Amino acid sequence: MNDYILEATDLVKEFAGFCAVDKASLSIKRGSIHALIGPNGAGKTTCFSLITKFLTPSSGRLVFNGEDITNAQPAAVARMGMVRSFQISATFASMTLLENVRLALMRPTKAPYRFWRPEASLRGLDGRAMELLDLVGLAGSASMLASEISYGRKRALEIATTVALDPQLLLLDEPTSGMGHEDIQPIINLIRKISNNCTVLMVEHNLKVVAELSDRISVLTRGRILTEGTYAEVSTNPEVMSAYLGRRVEERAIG
Amino acid sequence: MKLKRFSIACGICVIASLALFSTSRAQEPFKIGHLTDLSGVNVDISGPATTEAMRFAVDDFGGKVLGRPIEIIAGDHLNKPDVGVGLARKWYDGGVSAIFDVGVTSVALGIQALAKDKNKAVIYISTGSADITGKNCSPNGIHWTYNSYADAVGAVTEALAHGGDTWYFLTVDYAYGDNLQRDATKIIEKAGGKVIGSTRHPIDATDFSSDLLKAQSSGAKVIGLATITNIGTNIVKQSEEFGIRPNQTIALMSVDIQDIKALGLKTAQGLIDTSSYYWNSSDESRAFAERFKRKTGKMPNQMQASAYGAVLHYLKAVEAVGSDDALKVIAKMKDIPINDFMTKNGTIRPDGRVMRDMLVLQAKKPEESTGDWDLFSVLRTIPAKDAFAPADPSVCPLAK
Amino acid sequence: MHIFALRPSSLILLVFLGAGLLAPHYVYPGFLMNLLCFALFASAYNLLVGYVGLLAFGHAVFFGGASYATGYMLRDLGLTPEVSILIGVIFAAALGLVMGVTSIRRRGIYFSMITLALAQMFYFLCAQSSVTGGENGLTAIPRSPLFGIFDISNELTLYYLILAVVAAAMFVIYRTVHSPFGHVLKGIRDNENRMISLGYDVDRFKVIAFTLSAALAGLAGSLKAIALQLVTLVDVHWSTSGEVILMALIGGIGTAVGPIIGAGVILTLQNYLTGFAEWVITIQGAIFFLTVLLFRRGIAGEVERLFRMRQARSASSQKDFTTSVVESGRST
Amino acid sequence: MLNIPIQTILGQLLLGLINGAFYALLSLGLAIIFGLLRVVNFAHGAQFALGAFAALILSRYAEVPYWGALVLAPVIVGIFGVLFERLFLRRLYDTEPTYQLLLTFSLGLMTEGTLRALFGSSGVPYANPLIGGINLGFMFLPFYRGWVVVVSLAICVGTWLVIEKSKLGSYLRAATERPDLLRTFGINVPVMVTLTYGWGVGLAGLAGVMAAPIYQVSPSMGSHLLIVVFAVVVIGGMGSLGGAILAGFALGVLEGITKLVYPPASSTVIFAVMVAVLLVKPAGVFGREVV
Repeated sequence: MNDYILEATDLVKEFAGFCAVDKASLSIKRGSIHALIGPNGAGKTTCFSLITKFLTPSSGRLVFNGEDITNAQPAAVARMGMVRSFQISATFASMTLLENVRLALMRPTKAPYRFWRPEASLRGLDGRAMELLDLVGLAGSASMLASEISYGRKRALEIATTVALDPQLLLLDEPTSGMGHEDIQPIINLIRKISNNCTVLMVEHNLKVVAELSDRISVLTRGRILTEGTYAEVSTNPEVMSAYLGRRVEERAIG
Repeated sequence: MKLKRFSIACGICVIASLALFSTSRAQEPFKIGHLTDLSGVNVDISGPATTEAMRFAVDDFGGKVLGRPIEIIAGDHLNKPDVGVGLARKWYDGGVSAIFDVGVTSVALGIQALAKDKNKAVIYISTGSADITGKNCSPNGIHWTYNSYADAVGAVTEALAHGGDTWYFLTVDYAYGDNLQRDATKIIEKAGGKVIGSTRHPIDATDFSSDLLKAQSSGAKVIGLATITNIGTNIVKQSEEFGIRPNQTIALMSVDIQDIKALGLKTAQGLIDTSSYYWNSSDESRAFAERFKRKTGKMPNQMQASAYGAVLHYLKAVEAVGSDDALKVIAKMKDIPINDFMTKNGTIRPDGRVMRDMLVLQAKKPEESTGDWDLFSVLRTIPAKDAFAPADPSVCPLAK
Repeated sequence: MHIFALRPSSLILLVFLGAGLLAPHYVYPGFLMNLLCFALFASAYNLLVGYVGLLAFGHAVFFGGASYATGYMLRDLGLTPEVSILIGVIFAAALGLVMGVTSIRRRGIYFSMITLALAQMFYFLCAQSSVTGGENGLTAIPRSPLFGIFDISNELTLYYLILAVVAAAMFVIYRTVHSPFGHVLKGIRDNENRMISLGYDVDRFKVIAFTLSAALAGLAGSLKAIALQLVTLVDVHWSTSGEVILMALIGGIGTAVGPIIGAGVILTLQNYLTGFAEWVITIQGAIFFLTVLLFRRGIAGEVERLFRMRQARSASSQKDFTTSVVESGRST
Repeated sequence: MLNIPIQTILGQLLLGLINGAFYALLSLGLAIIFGLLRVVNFAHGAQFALGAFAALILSRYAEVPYWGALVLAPVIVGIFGVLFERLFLRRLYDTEPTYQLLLTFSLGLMTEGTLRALFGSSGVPYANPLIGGINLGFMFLPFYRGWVVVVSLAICVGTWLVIEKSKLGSYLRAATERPDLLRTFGINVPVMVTLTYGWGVGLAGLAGVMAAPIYQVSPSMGSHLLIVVFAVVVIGGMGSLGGAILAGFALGVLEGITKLVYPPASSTVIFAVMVAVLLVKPAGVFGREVV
């Protein structure tokens, strides 16, 4: 097994003649925090969906932990240890926070198919679930419904649910999108905390978050990987400046 | 624990509402039921107007039998067998002695079995299937007004009489259509005619141009419509467009005065209807029709008119027997002749078939019609023995 | 478990059971048997639409299919009721498995339409087949002795038998909803993609739920064949599929007792609106219309919401009801 | 049975095309409503019957001839639709599609029930305005049926052009996808949505008027057609107007062919096709899959 947990080679995705991702290649080093950035419409989310198998690439190859997963099902990849989060917070609204986390915890067990057993049979998982909720600072609200908590706390809940699966590779889709300033720092701390045990690949808009967290950064524009490197390397690359930062400045000037 | 209180309140509500439905038993009236389609696609064939005709009979009988006041309960089976049979079961269990009318065959067959089970009486008026007195016959059931065979006889014989010796059938893809075509074929072949082809259509079809085209190109002299009434009238209407008549004759086997009215005389002219009743056929039938029209605003068809006689005959038999025991009452009904404003010396066969003469009616030309309801001229009368197929002991053990 | 430790919803179910035991003294048993069968049918359907979020439009296939199978076994093959019911349920489950596997990959309206289409094809087969008796249906289905010995021809005996079977089936549904499996289903309903990303094979769970729902709908149909002694094409017609949707809706989709109430309302309308003759259909339509506009959560759903609101006001710190079965409304 | 003369085949194909004209018109209305509003309009069958009854009432009480009814009846039905949308349907736009479906379903039930209570169930005749026909050699084509195809084609193509190719149409499509954006351009989105529903319903009314002289005008004339037309829309691809039109005509022809080979299956064949299509092309033949 090599140093890279995930290797994507020449990924292409076409939608009815429009090329959203064009020969993108990406290698994620084991144990790192890797960020994928790029201006709006660069194909970040498509790229992300290709890696997590929610979309099938038109061509190209994906290898996870030495195994070819180019044509695998999304649920199967998840079971192999690659778990994603969603841009819009993905919680189970009608369940309590505890049940949310428990749903992830029980997946590797035999419980999911047992329709004749009572709910109480899941009590054994409650301890671990509380630990995870505690990790993200939600232990006090364990019996609230997921629909009743604030947006920032939903993101935290989502991370707790994801971590519950003990992933090897954690994929975060814009973990701080739509958040107020006061919520961002706790999430940064949280991501750093969990990255001790797994590799992280994140798509992120907020450059402050990227700068603070990531070991390596890939820049995507118009469906292609423009460059890759540390924050210092990338942020001084003139091409990135014009393609990405330049545009942000323009946007800011207009806005 | 608010929710617990809620659940207890819930329970109390349930029990209280159950109590509301409970029947209080005061003085027992003599109950008969009118079960039919009161709101759906067949409402014009019988419907609430039939209940009125039944009321006339009860009034004319004096409102009482066996010293008890007679009560008519009306119910809607929505053309659904589970609703119909469920309601019938409830009525029988609740003391209803006889159910009249019914309609739709699937409901009727369910009630036929039920009535036998409960030893109650059932008298079919708007039901057409001849199976009621055939393989599904029962000592508890009487088929009062007409059946699919009688319905077809007039149209078939009339067409044969006018030289229509080659036939093409448009048949509904159901047992009913099969039976109708089979019965008609027997009559045709007996008269030396020939059936040269047929095509089947699903019951939910709406366009028949394709079938009509096939019938047209077959060159048959008569196109027989062995199908349900609604489809039949639709086919007649569509045949206009393709100029089928007068080159070919159309024999619509199942039709009623309402359908002729619905088609309009311009389209319907010349069609043959076999019916046990036409309002304008005698003084007595006119008198009944006037009375009926005053109450309901329309002229009675054969179902509505004959319901009167059915109730009257049943009540006479109950009075004569002195109880409502179904087997005895029905045996009595079979004993005494039927006589009312439309049926003269009718009899009931052992298999439950009422034998009465039928009228062959022909739809008038628009210019011959003098009023809204002046739709038919009476061509002739078919004697009872020719109007119905002979009883068949091999399918119905009651028949002798 | 101490009785006062029961969930409110299970308490309500117990109350219903009590009412069921007393009911035949007040209401005609034949009506009640029909009601029980449709209550089970609607509850089985609710398992799918309320807890998995699948709006199937062909459940009459399982209800009617099992009815035909049971009726045929009893009448034409002379088997005993319990064997006939078992065969009916297995038949419905098999049909459910086939329909589930075929349709489950499609989502939203496409799922509904493919189930409708398959149901129409099944209807066609039933109309054509000689086994079903065509448009005449299967009539005079005998109430043969249960296990060959117990007489069930008496209405009251049969009623209590059906009550027992339906109560057991309701318990199965209740247990399923509250089992680990039920949690997975609710997870799929709340957020299907998230469940996939957690590694669940959602299609497989949906097929199992579909088959289970079909089997239970089949059980309802089998019981109805014995209670009414009659099976006809109406039982497999799409209007019956539509009716069960209305029952679940009026009572409250995703609530435990809603389908029972819904079945009660619709059957009562059918039985007691007769006085309005020609206007029955219009009145029915108007009632549904108002329900959708004003009481979208259905009767049980609205009542539950009221209580939940009061509860939230009076005991904001007390959160021990949040796991209540009775979900208020469906999240999107 | 399979040695069918070529004339018969041609005749059946032409008849299929004529029936297809009705399917196309009805499914176009349904597809417009679904495509632009995402509402599954279960009242469509009843609105079709309402169109026929509007024509009937107009001729009976106001002596408006067929040609007048052809314009007036769809407008009347459309106005009913507009009122329904404004007063009721609108309240449900932010709920699940199921509720919109159920609301339109109950509207259909009420409409059909009321028509039946007022006019009875057997149906009422409506005079054919174009009597006669021409002999095409392989079949006799009634003038009226030819007229149906011409009108249907004209309306279908016209509507398709307006919605798919014109500026108004692009507003409409945009309105339903990004109402917020359009509002900033000063376009009144709710009015456009209402008019779209009215137009779709009006098409059902038009089909009803055109059907009146061929079929009996009866309250249940639309309920048989309803699920068939649904199937047409699904096969064509929900929301694809061109797909609905083509699938409508194609289904008519397919039914025609089935009537030659095995007539009893002619009303079921569409569902077999629908299952097959959905299994192979999940979004229908011309549909774009929207997740």
